[in-house]
Amino acid sequence: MSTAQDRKNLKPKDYKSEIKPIWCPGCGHFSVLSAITKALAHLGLAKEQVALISGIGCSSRIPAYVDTYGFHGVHGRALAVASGLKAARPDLTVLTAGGDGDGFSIGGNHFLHACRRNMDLTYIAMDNEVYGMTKGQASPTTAPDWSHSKLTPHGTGIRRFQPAAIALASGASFIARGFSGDPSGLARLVVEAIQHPGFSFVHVLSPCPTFRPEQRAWKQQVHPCDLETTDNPIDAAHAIQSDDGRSLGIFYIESLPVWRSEKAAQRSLSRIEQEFLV
Amino acid sequence: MSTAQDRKNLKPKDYKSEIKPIWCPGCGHFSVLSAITKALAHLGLAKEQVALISGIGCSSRIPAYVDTYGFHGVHGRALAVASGLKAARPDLTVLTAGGDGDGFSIGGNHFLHACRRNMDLTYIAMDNEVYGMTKGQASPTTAPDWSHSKLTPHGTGIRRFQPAAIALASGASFIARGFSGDPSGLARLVVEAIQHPGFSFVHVLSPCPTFRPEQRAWKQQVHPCDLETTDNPIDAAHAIQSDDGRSLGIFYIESLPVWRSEKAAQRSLSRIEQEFLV
Amino acid sequence: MNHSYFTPHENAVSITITGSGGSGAVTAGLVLLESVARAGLYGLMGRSVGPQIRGGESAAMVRFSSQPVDCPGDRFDLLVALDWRNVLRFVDEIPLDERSLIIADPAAGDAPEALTQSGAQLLTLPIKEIASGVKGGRINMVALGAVGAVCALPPDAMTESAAHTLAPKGDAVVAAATECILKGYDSVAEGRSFAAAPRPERARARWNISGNEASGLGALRGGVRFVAAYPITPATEILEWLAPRLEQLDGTLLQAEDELASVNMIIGASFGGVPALTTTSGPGLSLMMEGLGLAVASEIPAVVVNVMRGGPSTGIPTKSEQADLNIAIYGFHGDAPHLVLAPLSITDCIATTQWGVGLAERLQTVAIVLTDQSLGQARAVIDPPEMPLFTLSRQLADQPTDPYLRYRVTAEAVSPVTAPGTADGIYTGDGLEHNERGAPSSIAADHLAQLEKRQRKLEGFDYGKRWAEIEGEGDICLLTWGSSAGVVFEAANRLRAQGQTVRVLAVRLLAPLRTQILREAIGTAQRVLVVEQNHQAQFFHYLNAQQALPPSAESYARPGPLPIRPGEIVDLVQQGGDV
Amino acid sequence: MNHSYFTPHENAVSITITGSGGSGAVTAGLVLLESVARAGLYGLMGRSVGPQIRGGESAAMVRFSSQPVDCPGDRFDLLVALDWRNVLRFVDEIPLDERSLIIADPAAGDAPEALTQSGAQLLTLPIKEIASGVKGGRINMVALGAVGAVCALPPDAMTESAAHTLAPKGDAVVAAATECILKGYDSVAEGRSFAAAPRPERARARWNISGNEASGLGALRGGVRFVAAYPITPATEILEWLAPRLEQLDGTLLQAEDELASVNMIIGASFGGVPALTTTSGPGLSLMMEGLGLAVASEIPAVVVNVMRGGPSTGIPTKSEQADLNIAIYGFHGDAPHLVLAPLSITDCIATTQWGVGLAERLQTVAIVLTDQSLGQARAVIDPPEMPLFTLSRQLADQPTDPYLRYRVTAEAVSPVTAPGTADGIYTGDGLEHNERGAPSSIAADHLAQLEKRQRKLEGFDYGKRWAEIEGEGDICLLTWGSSAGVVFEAANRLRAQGQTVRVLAVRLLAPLRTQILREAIGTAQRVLVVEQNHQAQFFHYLNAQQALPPSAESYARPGPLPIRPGEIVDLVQQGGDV
Ligand SMILES: Cc1ncc(C[n+]2csc(CCOP(=O)(O)OP(=O)(O)O)c2C)c(N)n1
Ligand SMILES: Cc1ncc(C[n+]2csc(CCOP(=O)(O)OP(=O)(O)O)c2C)c(N)n1
Ligand code: SF4
Ligand code: SF4
Ligand SMILES: [Mg+2]
Ligand SMILES: [Mg+2]
Repeated sequence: MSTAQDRKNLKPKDYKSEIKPIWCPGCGHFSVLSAITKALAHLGLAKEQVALISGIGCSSRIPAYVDTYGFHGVHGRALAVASGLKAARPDLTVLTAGGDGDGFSIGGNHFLHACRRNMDLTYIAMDNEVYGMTKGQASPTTAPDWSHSKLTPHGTGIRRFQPAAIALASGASFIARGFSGDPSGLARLVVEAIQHPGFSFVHVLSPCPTFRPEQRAWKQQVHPCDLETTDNPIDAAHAIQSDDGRSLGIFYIESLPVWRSEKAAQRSLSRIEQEFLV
Repeated sequence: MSTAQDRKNLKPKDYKSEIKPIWCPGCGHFSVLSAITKALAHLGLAKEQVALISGIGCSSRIPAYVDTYGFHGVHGRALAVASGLKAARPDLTVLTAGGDGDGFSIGGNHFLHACRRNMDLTYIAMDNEVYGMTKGQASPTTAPDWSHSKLTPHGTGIRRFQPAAIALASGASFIARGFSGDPSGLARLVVEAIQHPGFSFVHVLSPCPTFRPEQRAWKQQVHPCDLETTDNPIDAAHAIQSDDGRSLGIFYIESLPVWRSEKAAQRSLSRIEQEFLV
Repeated sequence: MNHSYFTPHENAVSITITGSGGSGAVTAGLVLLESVARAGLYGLMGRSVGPQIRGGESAAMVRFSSQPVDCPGDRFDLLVALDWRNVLRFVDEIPLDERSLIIADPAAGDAPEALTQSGAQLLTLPIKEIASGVKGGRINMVALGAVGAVCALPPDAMTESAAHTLAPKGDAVVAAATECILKGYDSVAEGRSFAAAPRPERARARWNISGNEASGLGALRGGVRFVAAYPITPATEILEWLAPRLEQLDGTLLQAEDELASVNMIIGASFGGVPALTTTSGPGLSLMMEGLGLAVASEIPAVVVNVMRGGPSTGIPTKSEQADLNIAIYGFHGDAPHLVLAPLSITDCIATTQWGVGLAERLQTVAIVLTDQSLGQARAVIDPPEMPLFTLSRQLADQPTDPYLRYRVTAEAVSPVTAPGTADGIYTGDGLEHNERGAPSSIAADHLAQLEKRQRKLEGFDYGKRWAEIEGEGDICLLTWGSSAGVVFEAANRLRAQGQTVRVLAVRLLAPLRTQILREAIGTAQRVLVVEQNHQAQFFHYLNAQQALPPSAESYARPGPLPIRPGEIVDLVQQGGDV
Repeated sequence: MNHSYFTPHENAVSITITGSGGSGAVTAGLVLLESVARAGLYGLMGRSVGPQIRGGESAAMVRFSSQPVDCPGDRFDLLVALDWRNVLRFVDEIPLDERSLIIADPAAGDAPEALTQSGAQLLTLPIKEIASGVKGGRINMVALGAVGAVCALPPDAMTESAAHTLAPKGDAVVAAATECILKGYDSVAEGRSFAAAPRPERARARWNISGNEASGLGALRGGVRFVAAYPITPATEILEWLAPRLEQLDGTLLQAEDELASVNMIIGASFGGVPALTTTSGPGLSLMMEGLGLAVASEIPAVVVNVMRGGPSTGIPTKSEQADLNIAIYGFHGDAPHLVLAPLSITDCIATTQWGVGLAERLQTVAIVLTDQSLGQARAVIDPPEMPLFTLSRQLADQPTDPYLRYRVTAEAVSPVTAPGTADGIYTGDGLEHNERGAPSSIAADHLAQLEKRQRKLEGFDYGKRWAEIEGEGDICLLTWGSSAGVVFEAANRLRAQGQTVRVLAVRLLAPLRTQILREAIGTAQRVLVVEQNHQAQFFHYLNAQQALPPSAESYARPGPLPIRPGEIVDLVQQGGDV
């Protein structure tokens, strides 16, 4: 077990594993990886006390690249795995990461309910508005007129999924947006998210240069959000609804009861078994 | 095929089937059934041009009781079945109905995406804040301190799922709330919902006297909503967020592009096959 | 393991109490079952309900004996009708004959012909009148007293049981019930009691437990301390029993948003080192298969208790069937070896669930435990079960080797595993194919090594004798699994009483099948008959798939919702080779 | 059906072109395949890629012949390395020997020992230098010219194919490619071409089609006009091909939020009377099973094309395996009879998918069509397939009888069905068990009647001869299914050439299995060998479950990711009875 002193000396790179990412050159996910390792180093967390959970997608490959406990599950279920882990092992720092397809398409239901449940989890959604791993289909956050997928040659024609708005409506208690092009800023958000007691949602704009080369322009488009962080859901709704989706910062922090496993007066199993006696 | 004249003469009871509901005496779902048949009679819809789709739950038994085409699918997937049907058969009036467990717990993801997709469907969620059919567990809309289920003996401790707020954040274009205790008012909402082009969501408070006898008090608690129907999502968010969950009426109607299947210049299959020729 | 668990029931009595909503038939049944226990006897109670959620008709079916009861009988000795409304719904389920007795109140109208044409005798009693003579009196308790008299059960046992069962309703209710029961006893004329009823014995400690409670208890005994699940009939009672008790054991139960969540939540908890379980029934199991495949591939222990109901699809949710064997064994994509177990009785739900948890933990894999509605929602009076001796658990590596190879191919094919918190045991669990270290790999050699390891750890394990219950020797071999075991054991005993030699082989560990030992156990039996409650003969075909059966083996598969009765099997065997 | 579809390939040539990201190995392979077609030959092209999404190394593998090619060869005649980076990743997949030729540019460094130790000869060419001599020249096109020369393919065929393939990139690219190809031809000295290469023939019309495109085409031919699906490797190309074409046929493709949605969407569309299909691979199929059970129980036609990949769980997504047979056949809860089919080749993806759709429609049930990555993502040059004669469709009742009994038990066990819009055909489809009218029922007789009907409609149907492809007669019977058929047919032909008598039985209709005819087709073969590409011998066990095999039958099951090669089977058979 590493001592607090050892951990103070851990650098971001010490939280990287030896496995080389399969990501394309220039992929935004590299910087999310850096931001996470920076945040872990900043917090000086013991590696073995951290678990990073994901689903399936380019983004979801991230656990193998971080030198903490990790779990690379199936598509869309990362938050469910993370919730079970946190419920059973409240002593751990549990992070969840994955893509917009994983989190908002197939995983949408768990996102809703994880927001409501308000466990002390951090969820980092690496949004590139596309399915990278399956080679470029529209995701829920893709603009309705993006027509570069053969599956939706005229665009989806469907309103974009608004991650922050849904998180707010579902009851998330910490909502922020970061940009992988600014790994230090993102690392700061991740630090705050981890420190927040309850469910913290960090929406990360993380470009996919392979299937969305135009996302290179995000660098120019992002800007700090106008409003101060609020704990008023109506103000937050206002800020998020009128937002262009490219503003960065923490939109909302509310202090809400954190989910915890209920404990009753302890009894032994053999005491419990007495109940069956006639 | 019934003529328009025949249909004018159809009474609500003509839209009821001969199958006797299995519902408990006093169940709110009886009145939802009446409201639906009233609405169909009011609109004079040909029975064979209507399809009512559901999942599993006490509420979801409703298709068998309505004398239109019906489909009683599996738990949580009613909106998916309805979306496939409407996409393939745009000529039909497609209604979807089911409970709060069916729609917001297991079916939450389809709710999100059906709202976004904005097909011309009507979704009637019969909310009794409990799982009736499985004998009384908490649903997503159950208050966090309701402790009458053995599965959550201290209450869920979890924020309630806010159907109207989620519908709005997901992009639904018609959002209303009705009460089964007022079947005529509810019928009027259902008529408007069916007439609305696009996805219309009718959240119905429909008491379960068996597992939530205290819901008999809903009769006294419901009230018309304060604000006029708006097409401004920010105003609607405000109204819905500050709402006590017992206000009735139409919160939001927006005119948005309705999903439709894209059609291209038609080609015969043998023309298409020529593409493979070297 | 040749204990006398399954025994003949010449001296058993079967009673059903029926009534429409609110008549209290089920309450009467529960009191009756408990009084059987207090009288020093054993019993089994099932129930049948109409499609309504509440207020519909219901029937309680109790069978008792001086020896353990593990299945329904062929017929009913006694039908007590609290009223006749909708009783026809149960006609199929309540076989009567000329030796049967019907107790009813003429005030409730005439007995329907569908029942009287059985030739059953009618005993009319003024039940309603008696009840109305007692302040707060209820007909179900009067009827119960009459049952006690006919069955020669001690009145004390019955009034004490009523007092215990009705205590939450207050003293007045208990007092009224007591008076009604005693008046019910008095209403039956001397000499009307069954001559052959099992005689009450000196009371000994007994348990009164349902199959679903028993599965819950097995989970706790196996070490489960995390449960996530989504309600579904007929599995929900496992959760209802577990939720408050897990809290008392520092554990957690979480109601998930759906089955996709619940199965992945238990994987998360189990990855965290905490033995974890979920419960469901057919439709939910279908939704869990992807998650279970992940647990198999990433070698994270995970247990599902699947309480089977009528299928396919939503099917018949409140009735029993053994038709989820196929999905439990074969329902994974890819090659995914895992464990499938099935308890053979209510009592056995305890040990088999516990065993399932222990094996899953020890072998780092998935265990699917198949019980069904007929076990889960029935209650039995049993001997207090011993705590079994086996203790199987995950062998956590506290000090992993350096480098730590999470997926190492070891001699016994179980890889070293750590839990988060272990400093030198960091790894990433993965459902992608991987090398020994856990890094994703699509190399043929890695794939083969991991496939073989996952298979070999299951095939090579020593499961001992618990894999099946084997009784008797003989020319006739009756093979069965799960809840059908009770009825087969009883049929075998009856056949033996008729001079036949019969061996019964009731399989508990369905996968991996102990094929070689099974073949040996069948030996050279002249006639092999495979009994199960489904339409497609799933177990029969599975045994053939494993080449476990002789070519002449016959199948007796019949779907629910009606239970298979011992007489069906006896008749089949007696008919000779033409089933 | 004894057409000469599967033929010997003594005169086939196997070539692989490998290179790291951006080197254009796959483009070169595509042009090579097309030139084979233009030269009047047949060919097959597979590809292998590294784990990277883009920019990783890749290998194109082309085999061509004067007769149709349905499987890879045992070895490669020619390896063209555009560079040596990461080529080691493919070593397992590219067996070379002393008769093989390696073409490489010394400027790219030395050939790795892992390749040269095969004894292959090396032909060095200044590929890079030649390419840099052409404006916009690329090494892959120079290398391609060299391949053309070695294989004696007509230069015209190759330049025309390059022009066609590269046309979207503009004239300059085409011109540069043409020049490079011709210079590549010139770079190979006279006399270095393969003596045994199949000789170009007079050009005839050929199709160039991938297995995934072929499945898409089969769906359209079968009448599918609604598709909902969720992307997954290696099935997505079916959707990519279908999406624009469905629009042209007044149909619809909808990208769903997940597989739970997609399967239920097709049920909705099909309930609406529109033939509907979804596509997926293992993990998605797992998620669809509950929905498919609903389609079985409510008798709504529904078709899934499942393109198998390495399993279990996420497994090896980009590689082939035949390990989803179990889930396809048995993966339902409850007794849920349905259809499972498997195309035997790329060409056969057309007809078998069409047949699956037709059968599902005609029999109101679910059809699961099992293709795999080795078919789906490979391309073949084939003869233009004829439009098959069978036309199967849903028999919609326009004028249902009064009363309309949607679930009536009829003589042929197919119930009358209507679609919304039919005035007298109103009904509620239901996954709850129901009576003939469709009202929910838990009565034993209704359950049995509907279970038997759903089984009988499948068992009793006349599937004709299409259930399997049977070739030859003899003492040795090779049994196989799906994509393994190609390799088994080729192995059989080689064995015959060596004087053995061999029968091949390649099963297309896996469920319901035509057990009786299958047994007859096996006849009295001395040796029966079951070949498939998975670890648990799923087909072998399934055949045993159905008691279709003699006790002496042997299993040859081997998992992916490497393809089974014809020589493996030949060796097995020659080894004698000890596999
Ligand atoms: C059940 C299931 N369905 C589909 C897939 C195929 N699949 C793999 S990753 C992916 C989407 C990835 O997109 P996203 O989550 O946005 O991650 P990105 O690759 O863009 O980082 C899909 C559809 C799968 N693995 N499992
Ligand atoms: C996959 C699956 N999981 C669970 C169930 C069990 N189940 C049936 S209905 C129901 C909940 C019903 O609640 P709701 O939708 O609110 O309807 P209500 O009965 O209250 O009207 C559940 C959990 C099921 N049928 N299928
Ligand atoms: S495809 Fe896109 S998301 Fe995936 S690794 Fe490449 S750049 Fe990143
Ligand atoms: S349980 Fe509740 S919801 Fe279900 S029928 Fe009864 S009253 Fe209605
Ligand atoms: Mg993405
Ligand atoms: Mg409800």
